[in-house]
Amino acid sequence: MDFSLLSEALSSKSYEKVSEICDELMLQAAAQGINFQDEWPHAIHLLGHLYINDVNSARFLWKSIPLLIKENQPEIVAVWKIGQRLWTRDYAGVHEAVRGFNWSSDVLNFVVAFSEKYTKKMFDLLLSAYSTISVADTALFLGMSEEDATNYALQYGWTVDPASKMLTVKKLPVVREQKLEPSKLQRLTEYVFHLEH
Amino acid sequence: MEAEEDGPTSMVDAMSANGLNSGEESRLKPIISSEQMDVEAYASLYSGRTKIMRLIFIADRCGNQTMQLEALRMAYDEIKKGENTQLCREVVQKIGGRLGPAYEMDNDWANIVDRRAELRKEKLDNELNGYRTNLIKESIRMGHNDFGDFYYAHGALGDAFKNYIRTRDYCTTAKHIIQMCLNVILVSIEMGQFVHVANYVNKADQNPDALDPTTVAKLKCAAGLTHLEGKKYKLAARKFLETGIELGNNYSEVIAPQDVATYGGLCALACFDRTELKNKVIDNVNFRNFLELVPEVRELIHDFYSSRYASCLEYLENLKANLLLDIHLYDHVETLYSQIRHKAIIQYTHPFISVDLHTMASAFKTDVIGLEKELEALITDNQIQARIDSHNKILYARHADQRNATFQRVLQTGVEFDRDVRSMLLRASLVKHEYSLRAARKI
Amino acid sequence: MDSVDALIAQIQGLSSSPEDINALHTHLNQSEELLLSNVNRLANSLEQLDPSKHSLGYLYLLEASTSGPISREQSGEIVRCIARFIMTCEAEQIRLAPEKFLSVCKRLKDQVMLLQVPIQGIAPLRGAVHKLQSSPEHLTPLHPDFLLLCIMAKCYKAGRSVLSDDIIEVDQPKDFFLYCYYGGMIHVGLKNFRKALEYLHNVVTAPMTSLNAIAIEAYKKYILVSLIYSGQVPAFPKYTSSVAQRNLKCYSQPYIDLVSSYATGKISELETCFEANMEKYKSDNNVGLVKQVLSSLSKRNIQRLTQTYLTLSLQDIANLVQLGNSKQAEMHVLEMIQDGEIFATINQKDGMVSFHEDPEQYKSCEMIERIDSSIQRVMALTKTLHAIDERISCDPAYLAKMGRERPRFDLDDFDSVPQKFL
Amino acid sequence: MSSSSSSGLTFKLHPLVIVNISDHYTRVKSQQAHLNNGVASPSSSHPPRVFGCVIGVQRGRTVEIFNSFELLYDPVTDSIDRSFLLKKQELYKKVFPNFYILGWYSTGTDAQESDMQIHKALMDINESPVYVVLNPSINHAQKDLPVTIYESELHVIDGIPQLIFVRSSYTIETVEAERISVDHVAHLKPSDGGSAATQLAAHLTGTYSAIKMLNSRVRILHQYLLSMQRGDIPCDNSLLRQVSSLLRRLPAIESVKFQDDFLMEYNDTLLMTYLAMFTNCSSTMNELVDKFNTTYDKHTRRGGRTAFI
Repeated sequence: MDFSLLSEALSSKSYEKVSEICDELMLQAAAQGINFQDEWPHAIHLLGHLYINDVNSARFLWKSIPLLIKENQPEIVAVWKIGQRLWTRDYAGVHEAVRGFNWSSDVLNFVVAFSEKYTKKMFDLLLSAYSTISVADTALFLGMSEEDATNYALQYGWTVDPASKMLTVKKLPVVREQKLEPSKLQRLTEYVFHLEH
Repeated sequence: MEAEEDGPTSMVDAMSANGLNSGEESRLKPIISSEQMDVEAYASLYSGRTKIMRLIFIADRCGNQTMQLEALRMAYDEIKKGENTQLCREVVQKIGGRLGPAYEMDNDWANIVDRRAELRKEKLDNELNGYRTNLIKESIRMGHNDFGDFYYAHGALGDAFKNYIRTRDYCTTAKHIIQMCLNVILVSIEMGQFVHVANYVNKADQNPDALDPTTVAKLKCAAGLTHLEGKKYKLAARKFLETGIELGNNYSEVIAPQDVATYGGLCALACFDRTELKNKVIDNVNFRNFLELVPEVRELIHDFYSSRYASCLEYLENLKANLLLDIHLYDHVETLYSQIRHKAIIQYTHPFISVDLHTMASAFKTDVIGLEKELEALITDNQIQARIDSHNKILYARHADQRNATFQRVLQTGVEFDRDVRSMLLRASLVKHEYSLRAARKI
Repeated sequence: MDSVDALIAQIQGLSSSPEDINALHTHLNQSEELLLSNVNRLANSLEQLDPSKHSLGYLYLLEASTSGPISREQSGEIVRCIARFIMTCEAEQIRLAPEKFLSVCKRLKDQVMLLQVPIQGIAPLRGAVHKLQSSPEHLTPLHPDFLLLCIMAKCYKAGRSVLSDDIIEVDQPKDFFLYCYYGGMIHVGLKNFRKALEYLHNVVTAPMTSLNAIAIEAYKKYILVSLIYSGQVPAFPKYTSSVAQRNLKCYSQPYIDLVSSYATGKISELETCFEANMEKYKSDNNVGLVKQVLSSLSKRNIQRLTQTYLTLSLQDIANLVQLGNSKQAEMHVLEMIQDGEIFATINQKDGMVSFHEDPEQYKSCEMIERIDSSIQRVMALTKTLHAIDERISCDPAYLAKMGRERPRFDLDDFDSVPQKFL
Repeated sequence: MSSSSSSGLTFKLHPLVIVNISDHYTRVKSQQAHLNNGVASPSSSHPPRVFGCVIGVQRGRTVEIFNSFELLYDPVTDSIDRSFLLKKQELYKKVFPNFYILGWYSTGTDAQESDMQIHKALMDINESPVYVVLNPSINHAQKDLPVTIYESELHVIDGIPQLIFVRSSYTIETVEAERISVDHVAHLKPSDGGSAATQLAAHLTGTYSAIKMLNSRVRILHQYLLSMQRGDIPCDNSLLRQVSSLLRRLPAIESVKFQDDFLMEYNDTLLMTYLAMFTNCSSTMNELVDKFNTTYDKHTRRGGRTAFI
């Protein structure tokens, strides 16, 4: 099996490509009749799905991994634990699952990257879904201590009410760069012409 | 006698109607009809069979012993004036001796009446046979008509109906046709067969030359009742509103002019929009005459129109008990009331950008929680375009963004269109396949 | 020289130019008996051929050599061999003998199913589909097999590569039914309910003269997916075959019950219905979907609230939607915000939720891209329609009918001639 | 030869006749070119002549030419096919019983000497025929219609009485239906699909040239200012003020507000286009479905059409 593409993606930290690469590689390996299951990097593959938030595919992959392999490789089970928490929307549990295993060196970087991305995502979610939220909940969502979480939020201009231990969310105005290519106008002209004929 | 009964009521009306501040005054003055129904006054509005039936209806439903016995007593007295012994027995049974010996079954009377009826029937039979052999059209018609009257008086409505229908073939003038129609309509209403009512109203309307204003008014009432029964309240409202004042007390065997006011007024409130209400009810000089007879209805319509909903609803609440005892309206009271209430709520919210629910709740004699529920239902039903701020208890009007809505619709339609075209092509492919298979088999 | 060797030599000699290959094709058809009588020797002879160059000859030999019963020991090798052939063969050549190719592919599918390694067949069959189909709009008999393998191997994503093509040409109704049914299942697995609905809808409304099991199963799933996706099940469109309209509902009573209890909007009623028909759902393998229907009801109820309320306390939401407590309501709302199903902000301090309108303003470059691509699609669709229209305008069957319907030639006929023949 | 007529007749010519002659000529010409198929034959170098009859009514001193039909011409004998003419005349008599043959038409720059032969040959049908000549060569300088009507008059020239062609004046007369259809035909151009597309193209071209013009003017200003900055041209304050006020009127495309409005407008337009596209598409589909139902309609339609869409 040729894992060069995969290792390249991992080393260049292009984690979002991992799941696709693994999927295709798996099909090719299978087609050649190679008994790939034993040496397959299931943990990485699962993480790859989780990284792009495709819990669904991770779940299917998990279901197709032979029992024996699951038993022999606790790391796979640990990765799936993260997936499970994501699946059940146990927001705080994800952080626990990330912390709850002593990851091997191959996987560690990937897990850290995932965790960072997840924390960021959670913060964005809080930003969009809450106007006020308790410090305790914030800490749970972000997987930090209450103090860290408060400081993290303060960085983004949130305010804290020490009495009620409530954070007031500061919404950021969403500014999106809108740039219209002149070629679009060209295309519009073509459409109108298409209709006239 | 009936005219006397009417007198005082209309005088009270006239006073309040002519008063300068009539609206204000009437709003302040307590509403009279909350007291128990005056059965006697009510009964005096009607005559014939409907009077008896209405009294029995009240007795069955009022749930009040004094009133029940009062109604039954009057019904008994009324029956004794007529010849319907069967009905008499039923009423006596309902009375059950509670009114003393004077209201037991009078068997002597019954026997005499029945015997007399037997003889009369025989006589009519012979007469009719005679006419038949002589083929005198007019006499045959009269014969059947007499039979109809006879059966009607004895409570055999089915036979009465048949005989009135039979006169149809012997009608020679438009007047006869009208008479036949009115008879059939009368019996059909008593039987609750409103399909026939509608048919014969139409038939009568086809002879406009023979219609005098009173008959026109009668026909309108009959049509109105039919629509009411069929829950077509808007159409019912129109018919009652068109009923001419010539009706007077001429149709007391079916309906009283007071009923026209009540039925028409309530149906109109439930179904008309503001302009229609103004043009067809409030500014309707003819209908105003009817409304004068039932000042409560008049007042509540005016209250509704001038957005004094609390007062309007109060009137309605007070009327409710009596309306539930009305043989025609009872089944529709709840529906009409809830429609009127919805209309009121919708109209109340309409001009505002935001409405304080507390204020609104007091205007509608309810609490905020209940009002929220009502509003929720109306919003879900898309009758009110607004959203509730449950936190601050304020209702905010929602102004749909047409542009956004258009975008949404177009994009949605586009996706559906794309899908439909492709699935059409697929089906086409399958049909074609099947077709060529069949063609191949044929060869 | 032995006749098999001679054939091999011929294959080697006649595999370059199209004329040669046509000649070879005829020759191969005549040699079928020879091949069948030498089945055992063929495996060795195959080694002398290059599947990418001598595709047609290789195909005939391979087909013949695998036609007999296959033992368990052999089957691993045979699967590998077929897989290698499919991946490397020349599309032009194998399309000359589609039945042979199909038979080889079917054998591959049967073997991987037998060996319980469906994943092994996915990549080869994907290649086979692309090589066999004349255009991406064409449905081959391999489509359903490929999708089945994807489902069996739980590689739902792999199925997407084939499903993304818009099929409009069908040869075999059975292929079509299976293709749409499996396609629907794959999209259900990927939680792409809109697409799933489209596929299942195609099965349910397909023209049919007698009811088939696929349609019944598809209808059950159609009901469930409809509830999840839109909260209601639309009536049969009028083009649905009368067979389906009359009978499908009788076969799916537990599901119809579900629809009516869903319509009440009450979780408890829906749950009662679920409990009552549990066994049926289980035997239909639909429990997972039914559970998703259940959880969609709360969401739908919350969505309905957003139409009515600007603000609402979490406790009220919990009461109105029949959720345990306000925390659960909060989690539900949060989930829906995350999935973009509602627009709202939670205020934990007051325990209130404010609902907002969709912030989409329809004035962004993203929207332009979206409409742009939709326009392109419609244009492509119009083009396809025009092409089919022209084909049917020249179809003898159509012209014959036209002639019969209008025996006399009148001048108006000129108007119905398509003007874009230029 | 071309002195004006003294008969005092009034001629009214309908445009249909002109269109007919023009059509006849164009058709024959293109057929001829097609027949020769690129081979340079002498006949293709000079334009063909076409012949036909003009028909209409004469009321008193007013001659109204309504219509025309074509005639066969034999170039060898320089005469027209008599039997064909009579047959045509009979046919037209059936369709237009009120019309009579008033004369004939041909093409060319002027009436020719040889034309008198044909003219005389027609005199047994109409004792004083008219001759309509259409000049097919396009002369842009000329504003009048390239149509001339001749009458024949007997003149004594050099002592011998001779028939000669004399010009008659005419007016164009038309009726409503004819006007509309001729107008329609006149606006058709073979090069494009319909008038709408042409209008669009014209509109776009107009906008394009306006923008191009604006662009070049602004560029000139720019160059002028540059030169002024370099000191090549003396500084002119009043001119600079004008330039400045002009520039302020140019749209400020870079502003946020503009971007916003522009995107909004663009989206709206795109949406309209989209709507139009699938309306268009659905009409195509309807057509197809109709045809398909005709072709594959099941079992000869019991209970109406079994539509499959």
